[in-house]
Amino acid sequence: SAPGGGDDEGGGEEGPIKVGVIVPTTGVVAAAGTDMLNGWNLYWEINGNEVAGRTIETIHEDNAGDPTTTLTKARKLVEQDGAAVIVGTLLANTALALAEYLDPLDDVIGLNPAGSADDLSQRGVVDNYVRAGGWQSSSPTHVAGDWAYEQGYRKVITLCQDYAFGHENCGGFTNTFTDRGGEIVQQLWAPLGTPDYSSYLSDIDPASADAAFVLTVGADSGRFVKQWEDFGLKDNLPLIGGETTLEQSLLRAMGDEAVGLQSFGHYAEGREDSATQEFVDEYVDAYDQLPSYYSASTYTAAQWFAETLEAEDGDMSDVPAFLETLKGYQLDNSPFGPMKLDEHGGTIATMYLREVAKDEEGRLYNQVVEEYPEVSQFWNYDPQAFLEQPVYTREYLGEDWPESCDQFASDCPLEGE
Amino acid sequence: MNTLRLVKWASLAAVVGLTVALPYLVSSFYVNMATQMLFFGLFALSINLIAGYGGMVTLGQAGVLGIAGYGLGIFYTSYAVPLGVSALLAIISTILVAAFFGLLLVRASGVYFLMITLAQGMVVWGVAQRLTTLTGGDNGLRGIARPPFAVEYWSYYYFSLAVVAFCVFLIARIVRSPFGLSLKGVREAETRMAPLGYDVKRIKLFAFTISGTFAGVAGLLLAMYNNFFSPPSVYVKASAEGLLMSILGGVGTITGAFVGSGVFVFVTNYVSGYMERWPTLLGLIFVLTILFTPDGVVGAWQRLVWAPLLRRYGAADEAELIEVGVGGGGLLSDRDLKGSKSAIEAGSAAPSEEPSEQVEETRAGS
Amino acid sequence: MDETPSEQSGARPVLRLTGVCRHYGGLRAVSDVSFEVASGERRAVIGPNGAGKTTLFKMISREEPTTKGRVEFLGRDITRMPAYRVAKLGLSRTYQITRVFPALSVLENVVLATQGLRPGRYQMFKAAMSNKALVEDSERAVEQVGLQRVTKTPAAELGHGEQRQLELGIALAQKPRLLLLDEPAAGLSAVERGMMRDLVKDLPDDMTLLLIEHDMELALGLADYVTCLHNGSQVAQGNPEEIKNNERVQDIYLGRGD
Amino acid sequence: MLTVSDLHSGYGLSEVLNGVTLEVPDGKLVALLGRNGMGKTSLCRSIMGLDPPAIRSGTINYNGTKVTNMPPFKIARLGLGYVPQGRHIFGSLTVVENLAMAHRSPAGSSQGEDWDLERVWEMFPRLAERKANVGAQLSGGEQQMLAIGRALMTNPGVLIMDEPSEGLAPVLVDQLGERMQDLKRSSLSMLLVEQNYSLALKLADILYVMENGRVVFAGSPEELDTSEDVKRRYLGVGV
Amino acid sequence: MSGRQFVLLSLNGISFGALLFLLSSGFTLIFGLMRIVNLAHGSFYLLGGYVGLTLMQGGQSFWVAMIGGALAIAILGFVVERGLLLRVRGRTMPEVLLTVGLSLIFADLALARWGGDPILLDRPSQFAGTVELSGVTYPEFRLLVLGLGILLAALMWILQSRTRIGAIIRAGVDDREMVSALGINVNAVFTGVFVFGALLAGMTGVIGGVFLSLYPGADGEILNFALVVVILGGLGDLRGAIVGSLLVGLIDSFGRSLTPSLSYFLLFAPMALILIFRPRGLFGRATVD
Ligand SMILES: Nc1ncnc2c1ncn2[C@@H]1O[C@H](COP(=O)(O)OP(=O)(O)OP(=O)(O)O)[C@@H](O)[C@H]1O
Ligand SMILES: Nc1ncnc2c1ncn2[C@@H]1O[C@H](COP(=O)(O)OP(=O)(O)OP(=O)(O)O)[C@@H](O)[C@H]1O
Ligand SMILES: [Mg+2]
Ligand SMILES: [Mg+2]
Repeated sequence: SAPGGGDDEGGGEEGPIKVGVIVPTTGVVAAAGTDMLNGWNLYWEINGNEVAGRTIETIHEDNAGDPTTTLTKARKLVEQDGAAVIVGTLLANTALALAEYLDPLDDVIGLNPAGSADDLSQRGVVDNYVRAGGWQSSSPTHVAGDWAYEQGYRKVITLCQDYAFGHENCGGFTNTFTDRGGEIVQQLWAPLGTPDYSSYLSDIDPASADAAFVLTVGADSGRFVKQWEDFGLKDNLPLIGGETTLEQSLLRAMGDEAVGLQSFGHYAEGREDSATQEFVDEYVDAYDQLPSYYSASTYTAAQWFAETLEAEDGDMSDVPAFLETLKGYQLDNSPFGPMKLDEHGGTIATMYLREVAKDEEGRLYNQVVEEYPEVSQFWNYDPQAFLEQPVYTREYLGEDWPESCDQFASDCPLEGE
Repeated sequence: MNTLRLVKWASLAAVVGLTVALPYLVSSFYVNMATQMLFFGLFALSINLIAGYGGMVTLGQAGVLGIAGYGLGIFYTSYAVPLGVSALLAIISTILVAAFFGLLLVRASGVYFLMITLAQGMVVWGVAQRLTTLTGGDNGLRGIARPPFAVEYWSYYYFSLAVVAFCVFLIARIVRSPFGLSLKGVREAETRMAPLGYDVKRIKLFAFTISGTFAGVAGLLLAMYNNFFSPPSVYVKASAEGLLMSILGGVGTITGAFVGSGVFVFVTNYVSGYMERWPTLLGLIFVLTILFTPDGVVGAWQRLVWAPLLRRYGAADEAELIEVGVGGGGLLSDRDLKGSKSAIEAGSAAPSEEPSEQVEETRAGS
Repeated sequence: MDETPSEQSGARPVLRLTGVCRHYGGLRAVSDVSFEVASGERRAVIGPNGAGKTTLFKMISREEPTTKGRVEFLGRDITRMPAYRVAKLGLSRTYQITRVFPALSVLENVVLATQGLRPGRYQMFKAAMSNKALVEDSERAVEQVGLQRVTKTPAAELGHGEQRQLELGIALAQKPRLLLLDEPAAGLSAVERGMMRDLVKDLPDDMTLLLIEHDMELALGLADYVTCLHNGSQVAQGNPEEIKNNERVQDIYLGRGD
Repeated sequence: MLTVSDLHSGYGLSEVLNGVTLEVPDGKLVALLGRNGMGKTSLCRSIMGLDPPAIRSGTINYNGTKVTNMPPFKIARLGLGYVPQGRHIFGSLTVVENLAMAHRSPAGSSQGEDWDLERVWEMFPRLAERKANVGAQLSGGEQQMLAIGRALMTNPGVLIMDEPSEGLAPVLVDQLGERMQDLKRSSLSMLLVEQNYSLALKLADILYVMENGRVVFAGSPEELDTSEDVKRRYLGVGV
Repeated sequence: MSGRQFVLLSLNGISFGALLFLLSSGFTLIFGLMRIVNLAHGSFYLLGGYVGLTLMQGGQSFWVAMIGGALAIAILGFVVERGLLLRVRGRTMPEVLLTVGLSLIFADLALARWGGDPILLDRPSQFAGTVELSGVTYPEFRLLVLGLGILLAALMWILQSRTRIGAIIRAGVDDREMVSALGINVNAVFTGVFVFGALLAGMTGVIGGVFLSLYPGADGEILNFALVVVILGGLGDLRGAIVGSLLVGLIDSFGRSLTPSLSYFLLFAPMALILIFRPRGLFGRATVD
């Protein structure tokens, strides 16, 4: 007989619901992880932690940004604390590790607010790990590629961070931009933690291209943006940023060098809609800084979960049913704007063209220049055809794909050429 | 004296009993912690083997562990080789890579050894990050299975226990063997060994390869435990943590490695849930160990608890052996890595004849 | 007078040096030394400080490369052989500056020496100390140098004189064909010196001995034949009497005092 | 004047000096004899404040200052020079650096002239030839010369020498003896540990013999040379 | 490669090298002379930068911040040396491992105090602009770093050749006990060197905060560079630190540009090669260790 002690059940029909939140609050990505934790807590502070008669008990665990630790912590939350819901995590690799753990469990629900790895809603869907307030890396950049062509850019240089997230971002941009007939004239890859971008920047000749698409993350972003100005490129070459190059948690540390730069993302703290602004105001009140998309993501995940639970009358005992409701839920007023999932579990949401501006208090923020509502993770490709392609990697950026118009669901740009 | 023996055997029996019965006593969470303690302990022990016994401190052992972890993942998930065969191939790859690394290390010692191993670890990490098609890059490799008979947490615990126990048995024999003694000889006076008939390079190569093999076994267990393997597991930090574990418990002892891994697993798995500043705690434990019990938890136990007991019950000889620290390795004890402190006491400028020879040899060799 | 005993007897020499040189940059530490040592011979190498005696030993034991010339041991050219293989042919040495294994016990020190020449030295699965023959041989060597009272003491805790004895024990445990002793009596008191002399005297007849020693009473008392080095070159050789009376040797080495 | 009274020191649990009392009067050369392992080096180290051995009880005085349990560098600055057994020269420093780093101007108004490189070269011409070599490359005897030269460079008031003749060629031992006579004339006090009985007898004003951590004989050279019993029992000379 | 690009890459390599020199000169002092592999040197750098940040947030100028960062870390270095390292002095491995433990603690405490956001410090206003150098736009601040590097090299050169300190420290590594028996307070000398190295690290932290930004993990990244510099150049050798820094700076700069896909190995492959063929680095001397 199988040995073992008992779990105490944290889901079910009644009693408190235990929710484990795994985000990094130590280690290299601690800042963004803290934003996530804050966002999550903020929701419950505002709305109270009782939903449909059930108390939500949050247990936070730190994974230090490490995949193996993520597994350890997930085990602890589920097996030791009896968590019925796991929320997290931040980095794509930790999210993938978590997905691996959750996959065989049939009584635990995972909410994925930030792990943006494309495949989590494409080729490697894990049923009980649901994007809630989350996104796909390539969704904003699909828009960006298309937009760049619209702007009249024909030759673009890409500079992306050399790891999966960077590959997916660059892939999204490259795929749609080249579909329209644009040409990537130079591809640069910078490893995570590049101390000095000057080598890459000195490789860029402003005369050879119409614009540059850049995706950096974390501390690299600050260095990049500074040096972009230092080496005289800011005024000579239009920059198309990816979401994380100019997102709020990094803007806090940037100066005038960032003002006026444009980027694409699924979140803009400057969005004027009341849902966003209320969230921003509350957040500023509570934490004295503008919220980043990390904060918004867990806030939204909380909202998503709470509203589903409400709809289910607080009953979580039938996990498949609960999951169905969860996935079918539509948020009309999240800080991101309207948000819902497609049949694969991919987020359908508004993408923004954003521009960094300075508010009266001297804080930098992203204001909205342009909105692209209801962007699917498949852009306007045919989902089936899209899924037959491999995920974007350094080797496959979708440059030569698709070849024909039957691989589009709508608006085939190939016809125009 | 007899009562003491009895106590010793009784406590040993109790430990063995507890170890075997564990899954029937505590919940899966603790059993999983014990499983981690087992393979991290094996990893620490593999470092102990070269650092504690051989005096060659490595900061790249996680890289070697990673060869096995990635090997298993690649063969099993990308090439669909059966699990057992994949594991075997992974271990063979580890042995080959460890031997290759060892070849680059045979002429180095001390700080230089540390540096080269550090570089080797970084190269493995770089490859893991960069060769995305093979290793999955930053995302790592998913879908690594456990053996079909050890899928459950408890059966995997027993599986790990069996594997680790077997490895410990081997290591215990190795350190007492003639080879083990030669290894200590290299630690104590490397240049004295060749004139006694030992091929020092061979000893170092063997030691590094053997230790790498055990690290590889730990790597397999780690990969199967998590069903997953990714670059952080091979990063320098992981190597440093392994070193930390072996020191925490006591360098040059076998139990020490497991005590060390136990403390480590406890802090990272359990304490970290209750204490936000747990990395500080880990660092503090580490610093305090080095300052106050240089021979680790096990050493301190022996000195502070066991030896007085022995003395009290009339086994003064044995007590003195412990107090004096015979054979206790002593990487961290009063002696320096190269034994220069003792050389001072012994009234000898022992190392002073060496360097010119080494330089000469290097020139002749290159 | 230039003929060494082995040349006289015509037997195959245990050790033959032909034009051996060792240069450090401009310094000729050893230059053009040639001699033969016959089996069972006890030869002293003397000379002022820095004459090149220790360097010569290092070349014979292959711890130091030979700049020029040829070293033959038991009829084999060992000029380029690695040190550990030379050791296995039957060559052991002691060091002027003590080099023992500090953290290991006296017995372990000697066991390390004993097992170094046996085939099982890299063997991994039997306990080293459970090999009866090996341990007994080692214990005998420990007794031979008078350290039986401290077999379990770590070498680091021995006094200077005891360490010198251990140094010798390590070499003797290997039962070498050729034993190189580099100032074995340095730092020994008169009593221990006497013991050392007796010990060396009692070494088996077929063990060939090369000895560096500044204690002339001891060196000349033990040796059959003496080679004197100065600034790296051989300046004199002969039997002890001849050397004692050699003016050059008196001049550069012995001094007029005694 | 250096005085040691009722000194007990030991390593770990064992005691190796069991109440040593000894005196080095100004300008005298005191020789300390004894078989191996009797505690001579331990005594020197205790005087220099080097640990181990740890001093358990007793006092050491130099010119009226109690130096027991002072850190070694302070003791040395008071004017105690030390030639350790086993040379302990600095292997990675050149001969010149070894000497230069040790140089210190004499403590207080000193006797004799200041020691400098020239004087050391004069004393050991062989060292002058090896000036630029690092210590590790020297021969055993050369290292010994360097150790002596280095101690002299500190311009000590009392020089403690632990078997300085070890490894020196006979001719050099003679010369060293002569130099020590010179030093004595310049009124430097010396504590000389020796295995070379005749050298000690020739140089010393006062002799001590140690056995198992105790002084078993103290007296003049004549007294020692005539005490056959002491010589035989504790030194093994003349057997 | 165009001429413009070549000039840029060279300038970048050299100025980055200068920054590395500022850091590794202290590291090589501690590592090379005292044989302490101070793996907390990166933490000193990062903490120095953070102290500078706090000062600058308090309205102080860059220069005050730089001096403040340097002094704060000097004090920290003093505490670490006297309080901790002194207890394990002369035992190579405990020394190394102690600094590993400290780096864990420092990193975590820095995170607790300064948070995890990457922060780029402001440049000193006097050097905030750019200059035109043979047709290339180049930030003045980088040239300032280059100047500081040269200044420090000169200073250390004088220090090393005009004083006995260098010899005393090397002697202390060979045989510490003997040095003290010669009347030299070896502990004080060692503490002095350690504190000086820490001071340089703290100062470089503030400069690096402008150059590279401060964030959790910066300690480890910069330490890797310093390690490579010192190993390439040879332990404890000033020339080694200079040449090593320049070499690493240039390899990094040109390497990233020419063979971006190898950038993970850029640092470590040459280091491994050098160690295999010249185990003591380019300028490493045959020392006793
Ligand atoms: N590695 C080296 N580099 C330069 N010179 C060296 C080296 N090794 C030895 N020497 C020099 O070579 C000479 C011979 O040294 P060796 O040790 O052979 O002398 P020795 O005859 O044994 O003297 P001693 O009786 O003092 O031990 C010495 O002058 C020594 O300084
Ligand atoms: N570091 C140590 N730890 C423990 N015991 C020691 C240590 N050093 C010396 N001893 C012991 O102390 C005793 C005295 O040693 P010491 O070196 O003082 O003798 P010595 O008279 O100088 O002998 P020698 O003539 O051989 O130099 C010896 O029995 C020795 O075993
Ligand atoms: Mg010699
Ligand atoms: Mg002595």
